[in-house]
Amino acid sequence: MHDQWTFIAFFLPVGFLAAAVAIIAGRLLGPRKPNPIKQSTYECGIETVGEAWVQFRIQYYIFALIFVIFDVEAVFLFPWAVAYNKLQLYMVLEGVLFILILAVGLFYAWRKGALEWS
Amino acid sequence: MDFNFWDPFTWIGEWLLNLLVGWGLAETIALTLLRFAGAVVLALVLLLIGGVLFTWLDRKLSARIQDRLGPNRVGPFGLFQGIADTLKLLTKEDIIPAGADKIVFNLAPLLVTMSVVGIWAVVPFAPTLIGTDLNVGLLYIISVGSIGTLGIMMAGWASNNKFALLGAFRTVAQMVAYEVPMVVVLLVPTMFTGSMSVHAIVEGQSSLWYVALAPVAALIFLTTSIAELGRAPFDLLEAESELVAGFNTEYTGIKWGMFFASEFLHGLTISALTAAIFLGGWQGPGAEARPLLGFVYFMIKTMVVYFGVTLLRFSMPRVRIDQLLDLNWKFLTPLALAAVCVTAVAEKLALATNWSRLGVHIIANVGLLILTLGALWVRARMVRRRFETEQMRLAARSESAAD
Amino acid sequence: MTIAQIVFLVISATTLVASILVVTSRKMVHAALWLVLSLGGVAVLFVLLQASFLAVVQVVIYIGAIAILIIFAVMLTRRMMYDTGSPINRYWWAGALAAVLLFAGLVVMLGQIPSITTQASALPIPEGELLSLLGTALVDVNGYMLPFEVASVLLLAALIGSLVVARPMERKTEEGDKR
Amino acid sequence: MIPLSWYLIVAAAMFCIGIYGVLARKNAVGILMGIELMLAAVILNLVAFWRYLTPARISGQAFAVIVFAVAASEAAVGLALIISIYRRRSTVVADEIDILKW
Repeated sequence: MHDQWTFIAFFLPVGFLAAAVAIIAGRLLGPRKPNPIKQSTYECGIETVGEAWVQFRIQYYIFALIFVIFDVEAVFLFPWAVAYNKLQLYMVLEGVLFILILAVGLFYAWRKGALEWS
Repeated sequence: MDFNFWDPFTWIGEWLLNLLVGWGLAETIALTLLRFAGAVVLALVLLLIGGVLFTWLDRKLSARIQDRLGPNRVGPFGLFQGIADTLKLLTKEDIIPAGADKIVFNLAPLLVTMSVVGIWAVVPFAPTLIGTDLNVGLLYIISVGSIGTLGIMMAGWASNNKFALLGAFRTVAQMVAYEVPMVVVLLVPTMFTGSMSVHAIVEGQSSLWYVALAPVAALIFLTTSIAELGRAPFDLLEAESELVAGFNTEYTGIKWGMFFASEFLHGLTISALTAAIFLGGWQGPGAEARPLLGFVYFMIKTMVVYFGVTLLRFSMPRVRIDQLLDLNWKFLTPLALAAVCVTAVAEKLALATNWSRLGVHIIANVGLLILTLGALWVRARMVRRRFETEQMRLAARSESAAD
Repeated sequence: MTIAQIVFLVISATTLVASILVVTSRKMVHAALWLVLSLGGVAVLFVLLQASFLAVVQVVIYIGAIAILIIFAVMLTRRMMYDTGSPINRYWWAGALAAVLLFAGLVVMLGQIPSITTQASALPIPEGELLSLLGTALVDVNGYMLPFEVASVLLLAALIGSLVVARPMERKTEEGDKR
Repeated sequence: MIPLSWYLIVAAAMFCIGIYGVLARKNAVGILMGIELMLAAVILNLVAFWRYLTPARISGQAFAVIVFAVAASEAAVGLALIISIYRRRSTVVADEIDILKW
């Protein structure tokens, strides 16, 4: 088991560091002549009005919310799917029931218009 | 071990291991070193392919589809265009906008690159060539992908730019939304194989590819992957007419190149994953005994999927964000949930009744499709009727107002 | 010291430092990012404990989902971002005291458990089987069938509850939809 | 190798840091982050006990999975409450949310 993860313990940092090396190389190779206009925030040529960190619509949060719930649901179901071949019929139906209960939530969100973008 | 032309991977591994042990290293240390070397080689090859070769291939393909020539100046067929571009990006000035959060700003492209490269650790290239056979492979793919989502969020936030932040919000909303049907649909191959290991999933397809058993699931997986990737028709984050450039507006030089290269590599990644999970990976006639042949099969399948995705990309108009989210929440997610339920029942039915497994699944999938189309038809009629009554009411009101 | 011990110490030190930064950072987005690092460290500890399923679940749920949710919430409640005042309230010393006392008490109590110095024995079941055992246990009548189904009801309740709470008051759009 | 006590101490320390966050933070989202830390520490404890004391039984992992569901639900509902309060009162400072004190 640990053998399986040693590769990943090497692989992820290597992917990270390779990118970091490229960025450092870019830093060294590229010119550096900063000036205020160059460093100003890009706004299609129009002067920035107010801070960049404006408030956002609630809809983003709602989607993230539904996502979290369904993500957890899927994670619950993965062990069930792995054990699928060893399960009796009623156990499989329990997993289906689990999905159906969550589907009620999706249906509710749909009916309440929480899935609309506008 | 003798050199076996059909299995060079095992041979090279054994040879290197023997060499290291011959130098007096303990076997475990030698193995660890080999793993490290393998990780470095795989990561570098991927970054090179993603950054250099695939940018060229993609531009060439797109040019052909659009009846252009594409890059043809640097090297034969413009093959070295990617290298030239990389050099150009490396020598560009690295601008960090004023007011940006420097550390987070620099960290974001690294995380995005890492997340795309990291997926390849569990992709089986050939029966004897795989980074690591993780027994939670599918969830590992999802989890590494979610680090990329975080990286995009960080990029948008750290730029201190409205466009970047708005782009990041949109991208993240899109990515997390499409992750739901994707994760759900991955339950189907897990059920068939009884394991989450990608290697085991490929081995489980020796007689039948899962695309035959679960065509609906395969289609959903491919669609959601393209959406996660943010390619056309789901390329809202690069919607030039609406957003400046999305979350990477403020990035310049090689840091922007990182996002670019990881997007190309991600395109290859989803093709490889689709090929491995649903199209049998390296499976093919004679592949069990000849790993090199398996590697070739895997590459062919990956390229076929990649070509299909590219063709789709250049022949579809961009969807609107509300259509994009509707497609996900009101179509793909319910369909994915239904597909899992139907498959779970159908597989047990096939086992219990001794009917043909393929037949049961095909019938189940076709039934599901017919039901879906029926539901779509009913809904379309409903929407249309509502629209018509609305129109009629409006017309009546304007008439009475005219009176 | 074995390699496993060194890895453990490095990871747990990172985790704890990141946790401290979570509760002390002034900017909430930074706190959220430190939370990601801290929870990622816990995921690595799960790998060391040979619970790779829980490790990936930790990353998927905590980093991929909850952290994103928290960042979205921070962005939505943005006015705090300019708050350059102290991130801690008047009674922070009481909190610190409670935390230190609790930690001391826990350590003393832990010292009295006889099995505290147990070394891990080899896993009796291979890890792949472990997962399918877990899957069976979750839907078994004699296992965790009830908690499993209750969890789905809990998730449903959380979904409906938070939708009701978070949605804006005006409901013009759905009125049109329902007609 | 690593004895059980190391894991327990790390989990206890994380739990206490979480408690400090809950008690001392002004920002309600910060308080929630403290709670997440505490829950993560609990899961770590469960998994460590499972690995060291009852590796042959699956209960520890099953508990941990269920705590994950609880953590996600708690975050979803808690953040929804905070956002809802923020829209009415324009504040996320927990001390200023005192509408129940009338």
